[in-house]
Amino acid sequence: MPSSNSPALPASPAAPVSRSGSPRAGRARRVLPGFGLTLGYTLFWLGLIVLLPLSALLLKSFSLTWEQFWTAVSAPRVLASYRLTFGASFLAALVNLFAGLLVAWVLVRYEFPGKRIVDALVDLPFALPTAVAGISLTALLAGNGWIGQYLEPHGIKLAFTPAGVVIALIFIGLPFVVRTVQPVLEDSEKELEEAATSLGATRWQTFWRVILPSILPALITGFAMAFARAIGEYGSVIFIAGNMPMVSEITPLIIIGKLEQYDYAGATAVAVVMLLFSFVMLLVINALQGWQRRRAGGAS
Amino acid sequence: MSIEIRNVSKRFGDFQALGDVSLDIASGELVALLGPSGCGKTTLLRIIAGLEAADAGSILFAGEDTTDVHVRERQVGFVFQHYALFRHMTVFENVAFGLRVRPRRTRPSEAQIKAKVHELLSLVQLDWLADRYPSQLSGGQRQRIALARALAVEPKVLLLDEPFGALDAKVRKELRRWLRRLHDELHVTSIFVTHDQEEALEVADRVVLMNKGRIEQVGSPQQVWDQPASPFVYGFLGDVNLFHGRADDGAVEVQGIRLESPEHGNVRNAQALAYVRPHDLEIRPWVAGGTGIAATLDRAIVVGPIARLELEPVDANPDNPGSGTIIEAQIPAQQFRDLGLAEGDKVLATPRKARVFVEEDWVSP
Amino acid sequence: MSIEIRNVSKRFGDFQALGDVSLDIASGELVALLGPSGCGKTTLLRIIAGLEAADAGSILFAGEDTTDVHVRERQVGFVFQHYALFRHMTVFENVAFGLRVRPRRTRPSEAQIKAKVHELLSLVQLDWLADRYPSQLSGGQRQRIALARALAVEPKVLLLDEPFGALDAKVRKELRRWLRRLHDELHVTSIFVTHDQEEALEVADRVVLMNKGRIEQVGSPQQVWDQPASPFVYGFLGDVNLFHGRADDGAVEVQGIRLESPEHGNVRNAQALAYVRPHDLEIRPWVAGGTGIAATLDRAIVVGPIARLELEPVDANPDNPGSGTIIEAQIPAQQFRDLGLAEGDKVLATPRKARVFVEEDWVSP
Amino acid sequence: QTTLLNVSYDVAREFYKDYNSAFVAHYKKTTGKDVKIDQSHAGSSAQARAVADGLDADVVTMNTTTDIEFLADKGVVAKDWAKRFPDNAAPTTSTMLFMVRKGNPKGIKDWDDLIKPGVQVVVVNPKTGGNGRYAYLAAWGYVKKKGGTDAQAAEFVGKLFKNVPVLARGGRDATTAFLQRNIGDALITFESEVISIDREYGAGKVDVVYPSISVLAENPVAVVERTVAKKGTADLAKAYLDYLYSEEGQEIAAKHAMRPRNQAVLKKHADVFKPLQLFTVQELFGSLGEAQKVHFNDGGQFDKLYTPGGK
Amino acid sequence: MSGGTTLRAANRRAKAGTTESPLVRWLLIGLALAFMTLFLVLPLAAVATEALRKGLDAYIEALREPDAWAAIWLTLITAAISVPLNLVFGVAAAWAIAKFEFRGKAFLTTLVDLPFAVSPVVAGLVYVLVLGAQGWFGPWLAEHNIKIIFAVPGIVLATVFVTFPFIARELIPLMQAQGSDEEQAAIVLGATGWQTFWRVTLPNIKWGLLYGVILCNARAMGEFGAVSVVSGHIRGQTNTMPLHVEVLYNEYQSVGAFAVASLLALLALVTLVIKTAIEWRHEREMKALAALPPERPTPATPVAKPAAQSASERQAL
Ligand SMILES: Nc1ncnc2c1ncn2[C@@H]1O[C@H](COP(=O)(O)OP(=O)(O)OP(=O)(O)O)[C@@H](O)[C@H]1O
Ligand SMILES: Nc1ncnc2c1ncn2[C@@H]1O[C@H](COP(=O)(O)OP(=O)(O)OP(=O)(O)O)[C@@H](O)[C@H]1O
Ligand SMILES: [Mg+2]
Ligand SMILES: [Mg+2]
Ligand SMILES: O=S(=O)([O-])[O-]
Repeated sequence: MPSSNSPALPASPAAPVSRSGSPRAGRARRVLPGFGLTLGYTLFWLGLIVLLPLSALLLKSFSLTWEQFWTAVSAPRVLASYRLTFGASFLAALVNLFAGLLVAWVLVRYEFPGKRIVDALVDLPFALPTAVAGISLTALLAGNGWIGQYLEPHGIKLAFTPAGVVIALIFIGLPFVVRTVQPVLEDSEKELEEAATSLGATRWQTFWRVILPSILPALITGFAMAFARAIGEYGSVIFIAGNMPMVSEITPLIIIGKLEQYDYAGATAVAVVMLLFSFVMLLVINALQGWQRRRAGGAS
Repeated sequence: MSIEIRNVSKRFGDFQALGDVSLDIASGELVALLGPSGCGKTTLLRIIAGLEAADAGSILFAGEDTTDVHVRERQVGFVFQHYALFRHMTVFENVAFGLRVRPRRTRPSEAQIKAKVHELLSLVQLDWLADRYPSQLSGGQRQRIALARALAVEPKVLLLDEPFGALDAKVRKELRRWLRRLHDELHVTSIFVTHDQEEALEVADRVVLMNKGRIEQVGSPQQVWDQPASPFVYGFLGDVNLFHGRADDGAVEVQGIRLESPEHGNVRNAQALAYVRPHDLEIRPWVAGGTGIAATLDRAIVVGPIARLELEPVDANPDNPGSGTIIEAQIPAQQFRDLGLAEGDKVLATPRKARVFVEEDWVSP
Repeated sequence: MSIEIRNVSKRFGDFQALGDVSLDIASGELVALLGPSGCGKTTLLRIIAGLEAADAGSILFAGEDTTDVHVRERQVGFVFQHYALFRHMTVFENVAFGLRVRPRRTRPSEAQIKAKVHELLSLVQLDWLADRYPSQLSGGQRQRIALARALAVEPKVLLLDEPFGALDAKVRKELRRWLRRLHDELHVTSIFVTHDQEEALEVADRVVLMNKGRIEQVGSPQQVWDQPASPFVYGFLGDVNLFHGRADDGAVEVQGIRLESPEHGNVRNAQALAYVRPHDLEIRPWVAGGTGIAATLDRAIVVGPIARLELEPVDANPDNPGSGTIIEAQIPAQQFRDLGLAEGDKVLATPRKARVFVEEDWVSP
Repeated sequence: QTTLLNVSYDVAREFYKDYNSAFVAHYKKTTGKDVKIDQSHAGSSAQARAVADGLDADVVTMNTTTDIEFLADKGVVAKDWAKRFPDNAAPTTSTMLFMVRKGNPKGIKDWDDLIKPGVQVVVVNPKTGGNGRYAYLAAWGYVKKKGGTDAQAAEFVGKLFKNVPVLARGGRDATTAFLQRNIGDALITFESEVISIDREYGAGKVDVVYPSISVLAENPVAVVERTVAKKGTADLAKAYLDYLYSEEGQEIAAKHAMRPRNQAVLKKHADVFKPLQLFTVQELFGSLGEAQKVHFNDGGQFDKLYTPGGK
Repeated sequence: MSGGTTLRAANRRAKAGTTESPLVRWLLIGLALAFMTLFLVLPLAAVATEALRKGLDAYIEALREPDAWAAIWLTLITAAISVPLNLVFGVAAAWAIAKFEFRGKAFLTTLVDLPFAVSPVVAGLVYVLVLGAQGWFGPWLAEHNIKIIFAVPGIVLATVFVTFPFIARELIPLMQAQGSDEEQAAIVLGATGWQTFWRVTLPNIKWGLLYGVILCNARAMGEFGAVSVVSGHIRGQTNTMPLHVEVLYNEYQSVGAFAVASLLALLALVTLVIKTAIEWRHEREMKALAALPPERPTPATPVAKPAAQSASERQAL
């Protein structure tokens, strides 16, 4: 009665095609069209706009000997600038992590007057020219500025200190965190929170143990984006930084400084270090997320 | 713990989701809330749990008003329709959650938690899955983990919202039996929501039939099956054939067939609806002039002990709006074979028993 | 149009989703693919449609190899499990889609499209919903629109992936009958996937039972029910009790009861599994020394014409692994009442009929 | 109609706006030809880099000679560009002055006052702006001119920069910090910025202090041979730059607070261009390029001010 | 009925189940608003004050300068070219990444993100390195008299680079979440690839797409660093608005600078308002859909006349 269990030889000469693992091998084809076209175009455009120019950067820095390269990227001032740039970027991204979560939370969960305006304002840092942002922030925070005048008497100096750098970077990075967390928070299942509550969890426990883990990937992404963007930021920072070597000089300023002395290779060398760092970080974050998605993934 | 639901109402905007619902549930009972989609089952369950607030009315646990008791402190176990398992926690962590979030004073030690969780996992027969993540489980397994998690806090009341809704027919059948058994073991007062009448009838001690935000009937499975309080209940509890007729003097005439209906003894010449369950139809080969509804055998499904027949009334009468649609009948497979009927044959169907509702009955609910 | 499936295999990575599947489907047939979750039903259906490519083997439509025919040109109607209706189009636009995307040469005029769509919407009895969006429809309505959309292109083959999977028990029952009726009207070769045996048995002309990427049995509903080819089929098609025993000389001994099993006439003293359907168990009140399996009546569910009984074998025999678990029996409700049994009473259960598989049978699948 | 692109430094936009219209009229009168002048303004060395990288400038008019040296190295302008026009090919000059708060509360008179403890000085970052480089060199030169050694100069400059709270990116930023943000007691900047500052913040908001000694900062110009060869605008370019030396050109420059080379014009504006002792870069540092290498390049004298252990 | 007091109490109670107490709620809102005010509103206000420092007349005068107009025009042109370019790329990349499985996908996604992490100054510089007179293709381009760097194409390129990931980033998660069921359905129904894209995919992603476009546009108009390097700063020709702001600022014309900056902020706000309006409409649409009864209306078929208690009464369908 079983119709297909016969050990007869297969009618078509087929089988070993996909033994190698890839189910796409051989005659298999994709149902949705345009894979070749879109992937091809993506790679082409990516290569043209991003990879080709960036490889020029790499090659330019290779015009240095290894020793020159090392000197260029590890001079004490450059090292100090890394510390400031990465440190301030990290701090700013960290602040954005909390502030962004707070803003996203408030925007998603609560109703209050002016909510839409606040929502719209979140994207402002994307739109305002960075230099303008830098000038305005400096104007606000300087000793005689709207905010600075109240802080200065208490010995709190923000403008022209590393703290100013952090503030400018917070401004730049905020939308990244808010805009990645917001949709995830919107999608998060109310039932999970209800389940936690009915199991006796307090609101804080629910947030900490249930909500936070579920938005963690988005938070990390937002953090990474804000961080990556902050590392490269120049326009808004230099106005507020004070730019004191070893203290408040950011790495992009080092690059500009090298360019001012027509040291293209040295400038690209430092740029390459920054780029590599950012790239590795993005890669790690993406991999981390992929892993998280696979683990927690699937329909629940 | 007993539960009393007193005159609970709930609106969502303009929509009356629950209208003055009252219900008593005895300690240790297993009650099914049964009704069509959107009738307010989930809403009622959530109000009992404290996840939603009633607009009016109150919920009493063991005689005490719970209005001011936070969900957290109500000690209800709630099992959500889509499980709502914590995705980023292992099965073990999921079940342990309710214990871990206790205030330090009352929190069991790690060893106790471990023992308790494993005990619960054994109870739901999934001890070997402790280290998996929810995404690595099948639907039925997830369901049982959700239950174990709810039980971990030793709830006084267990509330289950369509616990088997998202499962395969086969798994669903297994789990419902398993739930019954579990309840018999633990005897915790339980309410479960379903829209599957078979499930409700099979599992529950009592069935609460809801429709449009109101309770239509409350009773044991047998009671609601045998004495449905309204046409809605009759129709909802199983397949049914509907015949239009006239009630007069304790009997109803449907297509020339007289059915006794003593409870309508004082009704005179009123429109009536006669509900006949498929297995209450008697089927005989057609004979000219025989009593019964003449029909053609459209399709016969004979697998297992029961033959399900679909009959098409021969002489669809335009004055009788009930006619013209298919009549369904169920007879023992053996009997069907004995009758020697083939598809296309003409038969006579006679209701053996009917539940009759006259005009005034329809108005009530 | 007839369909031939020839030695189709499919792997996903290391996982063999389909292993050398062959199947012939006659023109105009309605075939059900039945099997547990993950057995490869969807995969097979998608390969037939051309949505997935087989690793080996071929699909023939009306005798012609379709390997090089693009999905677009196969003229299959595919109804997706979750409908996959176009969210941003009205019901009308959804159904008209297949006509509108035709090349200008063969595209019908607007008037023709309109007429055709309305004809189809009438066919699925949802003409009045033409202007709604899918999100405004109930599950059952969506399902029927998905079907109308698939039918609009006048497919030669209709493929339905768990068409009723996501629906309420009640709606599902309505729709399956309706599908059968529709098929009888249109007579387009149809394959539908399900994991609900009741659905498969009720609707299909033939049932294909799949397990772990292979076909276990093909036959009419009655055939597969009455002569299951393997323990898997037996178990999958309905509730079943399993008894362990010894087969010898054309008979099997199970707990002291001798069951005839002529097909195993040449088997000598082999381990055997006896499958007994609940309605094939005879139940009598317990008498000392009576033949039959002594058991306690654990629970009786008596709603409707059938009484479902759960029995616990009294003398669970550790040497007999089949014992110790619950035995399920179904007897007519009338008979149950006549027996006057109450829960807790002791009874004797005797298999009236059994399907026996001896050791060697188990190995094959 | 011929167009000519003048690639210039940041704060010269207003000056060249006026000069261009004068030149266009002059050119029309003398040759009868219409000409259109395009201007490009940004940081001086950024502009030089742009020209080297292909910006089609016909002429470059910078505020630091190193920028044109760089172009000469790249072969974009003639190697002997400095000889092609009078006065080292710098038709105008400027020098470094101090600006102090109104009434000069800290009593700042000369360089020595800037290194006193408690005095804060706003300077442009020599790494990123010519303004800052000249300020640095002026201070260094002040010590040398007074007979000091290099070591003494280094110490002096070190002290000066210890008093610097903010290294501005460019002249404008320094001014903003000093005037708008109220930072520091003195600002070292180009004489040519004074007039812009008066215009933006109103005259008399700050006092100008002329130190005893300062540096002569040349504003060199050159024809970009690469472009003019291609465009055939060599004559026009030369005419354009020549006209800078004309009386009219010098007059316009003076109006924009750039010191004219023409002594007559300079005298005429003696109230603006107070005479003070000026030294040239060549005199003390060889050339600006040399100074750049020794002082400002990575690891140079300036870096040592800020790196621990460096001196 | 148990009356008003229990009712209010009950409301309070149950709400507390899945939200915070009003105190915490308002505290959080207050914190968020304070943060937003400090970091976003005040800078915006500072821009406005600076722009109007010398009165409205000076403000208007500053905007009437021909250079300002040229800058505005160039900015709009740049955005008008670079946004569509990134639109096409974003859609293509999202299609490939979201609808198909292939090896190296995570890596590709990272590469798409990369421009976020490149310092804008470096972004400009790399184009100079490739296309500048001393770069790889510089001599060839000069020979053929093709101007890219220090001309509008260069500005567009730099802008494209800087805004590269915006649209793709917006679309990829959206399209991943939507899956490809509808596309498969369209193909089975005989639609070609293009038809599937235009009629099925595009309408489904249009909101996300629009949002991406708006963000991309905002950033394209506001970009300073990268454009600065490749622009050449030719007055009236290659100065975009942000560059013009810089020039004016350095010229000690802060009113002019902030006037143009305020215009940029205004442009940004306008796009944000458009975005908000669009979102609001979308939301309303969604709400309208959700508000409709999910199940069939009661008079489904005119079978059972007065007895229409429930659908189930209609005798076996
Ligand atoms: N938060 C809400 N806002 C508005 N209406 C709601 C809300 N919750 C439920 N409703 C409405 O109240 C009615 C009852 O909903 P409820 O979820 O209790 O139904 P149900 O009986 O559980 O149905 P189902 O079987 O479909 O789950 C529905 O019509 C639903 O649309
Ligand atoms: N694209 C895929 N990649 C990897 N594995 C797959 C893929 N599609 C299906 N499978 C696997 O192939 C097996 C058969 O899948 P299929 O969807 O055909 O099952 P099914 O019989 O339709 O099950 P269900 O009833 O759950 O829908 C499953 O184990 C599934 O995990
Ligand atoms: Mg519900
Ligand atoms: Mg499937
Ligand atoms: O893409 S939508 O879900 O907004 O249609």
